[in-house]
Amino acid sequence: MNLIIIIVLSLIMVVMAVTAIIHKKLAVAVIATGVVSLMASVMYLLMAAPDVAMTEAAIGSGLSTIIFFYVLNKIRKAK
Amino acid sequence: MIRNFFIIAIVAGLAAIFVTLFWNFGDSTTLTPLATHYADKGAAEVGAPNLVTSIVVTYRGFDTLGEVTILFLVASIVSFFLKREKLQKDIELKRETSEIILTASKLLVPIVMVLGVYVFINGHLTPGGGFQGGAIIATAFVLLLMANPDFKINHRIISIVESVSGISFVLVGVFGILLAGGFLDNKVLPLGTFGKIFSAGAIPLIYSFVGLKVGSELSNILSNFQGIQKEEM
Amino acid sequence: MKIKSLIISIITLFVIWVLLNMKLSTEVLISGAVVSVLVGLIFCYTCGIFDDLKLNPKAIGYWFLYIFVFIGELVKSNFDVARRVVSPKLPINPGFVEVKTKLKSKLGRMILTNSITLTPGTLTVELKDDTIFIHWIDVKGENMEEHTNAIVSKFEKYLEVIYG
Amino acid sequence: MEIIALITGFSLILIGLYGILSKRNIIKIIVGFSLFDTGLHVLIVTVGYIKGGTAPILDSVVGTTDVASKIVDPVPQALVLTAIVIGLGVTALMLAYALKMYQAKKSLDISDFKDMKW
Amino acid sequence: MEIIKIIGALITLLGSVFLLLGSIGLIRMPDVFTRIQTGTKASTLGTLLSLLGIGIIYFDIAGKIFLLIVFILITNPVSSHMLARAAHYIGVKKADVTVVDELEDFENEKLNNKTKISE
Amino acid sequence: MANIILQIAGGIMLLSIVLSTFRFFKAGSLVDRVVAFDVMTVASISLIALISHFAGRTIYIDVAIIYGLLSFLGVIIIARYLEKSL
Repeated sequence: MNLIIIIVLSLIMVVMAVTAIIHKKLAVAVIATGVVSLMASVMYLLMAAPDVAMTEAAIGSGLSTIIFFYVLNKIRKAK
Repeated sequence: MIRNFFIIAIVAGLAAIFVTLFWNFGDSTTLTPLATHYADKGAAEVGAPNLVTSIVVTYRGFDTLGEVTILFLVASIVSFFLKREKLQKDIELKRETSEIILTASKLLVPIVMVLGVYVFINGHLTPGGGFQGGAIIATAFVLLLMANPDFKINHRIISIVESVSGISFVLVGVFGILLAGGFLDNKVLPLGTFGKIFSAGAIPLIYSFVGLKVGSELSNILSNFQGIQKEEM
Repeated sequence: MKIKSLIISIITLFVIWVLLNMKLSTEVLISGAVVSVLVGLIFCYTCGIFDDLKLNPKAIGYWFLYIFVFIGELVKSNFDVARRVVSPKLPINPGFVEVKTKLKSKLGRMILTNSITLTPGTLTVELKDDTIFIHWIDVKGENMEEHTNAIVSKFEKYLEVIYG
Repeated sequence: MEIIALITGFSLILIGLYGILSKRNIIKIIVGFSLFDTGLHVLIVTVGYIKGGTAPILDSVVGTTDVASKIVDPVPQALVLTAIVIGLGVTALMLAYALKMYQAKKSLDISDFKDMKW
Repeated sequence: MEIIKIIGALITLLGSVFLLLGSIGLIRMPDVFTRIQTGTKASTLGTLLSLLGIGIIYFDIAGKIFLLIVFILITNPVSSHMLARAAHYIGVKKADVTVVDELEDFENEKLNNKTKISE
Repeated sequence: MANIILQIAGGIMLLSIVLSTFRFFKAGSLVDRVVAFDVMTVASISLIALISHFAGRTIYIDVAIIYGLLSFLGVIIIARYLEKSL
């Protein structure tokens, strides 16, 4: 079961990472990075590292996203 | 053209290194000697059930100190860069906040705070610790900012909390030199019963200081990024 | 009124702390008391969120009734939406409708709108004073009174007793 | 299971590196850096994994005797724990630089900043 | 003892079926608002049921599971409300089958009033 | 017996995560992607609970609590960004 979960998670992570690099819209790239962070957190839990999973959950969900979106908002306003 | 070629060459070179690393990768079935020592003696020496916590706080306490220092430097450089030069009066009409998120933030901010405190006080029993707790406390400020975009985080209080917790963290470390084995030794306080909240010596105290410091530094970074939204570009 | 709201929030935070720790030893209780009083004083001194909560026996009885009604509605409407999703013709008839509420307290309104949002088929889009705009997946009825009767009234009659 | 996590970490690092080198938008470069960071963390955690091991927290499941044969390596986890927080700090610093650069030249294209190029 | 475990597992299975229905609705529905309806709501009930099943199997963590359920019940509707509000404000395209939009009339009226005052 | 049923449930949860990934790529607007992100988050909370059962460590539920309380913030931030009032 763990094997199936980890295969699906890593497929989604790689596809989302490629999307984050090649997509033209910056907001989509940031959301895709958020999905990579989410899946990485579940993956750390499978690798028996709950401390790391908790850190990634607390930082990847709120703080990282809001800093990126503050910058995007500022750039959009100046245009 | 030549640029693309170089990029592909660099990425392919790194991929080749990775492939050789990958072929030599064997499944590890036993711990390294260092980790074996931590696993067997850690519970008796430090008294914390969470071995990751005992490594972060005691065995590698200097790493933690250095990291907190790096975070402090990052916070100061960000606030130096994003210093507000000219205050622009806010003329554009923002959309007023929904009443639901206002009420929900009033309800949720104390709960998130209690969760953060739980995470860093119970850092030696359950997964979690000062860094996670600090990140959760900063997230409570994100919630306040979402409910009221013009909310001002009080810089005085933040800097007082930050410096007091930083000084106390170093002081506990120095007490470790005077009273116990070395810098940041947790045996300045009695070890207590294994598995209780007030046990493992000074670990809950140290992690509380680390959590408050990390939380105030991250909130400081956030408030700088928020403050520049008003300024004219 | 400020004192009542503060005391209720401190008790709530204390209960949350005990539930998180999952044990009832003395040190958990002591640390919980300290933490909940501190956090409550700093962050909930002026918020006044529990001001309108009524604490008489009738209101507490209605709390339990409300929870049962809510769970029943949740399950019923979930099966309804599940039927719509799997049926091949996709029988939907969506629209934005306007309804009125009689509730005055803020927490009561938030619980009402959350209940409306959580029962699938209806989704709160905007809340202005006593007017709620709802996206409804299957619009029935013609005017505002019929919409209000169909969506709001089943929750409102319980919340009115609890929050006044 | 470790092998798949290892491949994921490697491919995230390669994708992030490709993004850093090939993209011209500064925000895209920072996104690539963030992906690189995540891949590196996955890699380090995977190196510390022991087959059939459980989390290094001693409670009623693990017990306090003969711990070393049951748990995974706690040292890489402790290192990654601090690295994630530092990663957020570095990202915030880079974004602050990016804002200042945008303020100076009104452009996010990296090839517009040639003043110090030799 | 085994019976309780099987009951919990069945409840979890029911929850996962609701999650699946939610994501099928996410794919099949025609516009953003109906997707928010079927997607986030059905998946909320699905998560609640799966957590309930796990809480029945491991009774010693029932307190934490209860807290988690309460948190999800508070936070999830707030986020879908904010998303729907933003989507309506920026004028996301609505499905052709939408029968009535009283909110749009309301917003237009408010906009007219505002311009009148400013003139 | 109970274990087999839970494994089937885990498979169905993974399927729903994969389906919402499809919606992420075949999206008409940014809001569609955010809805898909929301469904993925909610599904992974229950996946975390299942993983804690398979690993036999109930202590992993703490991670699920952090997720359940904090993950909605990402959606709210994007919503505020969309309505231009960040």
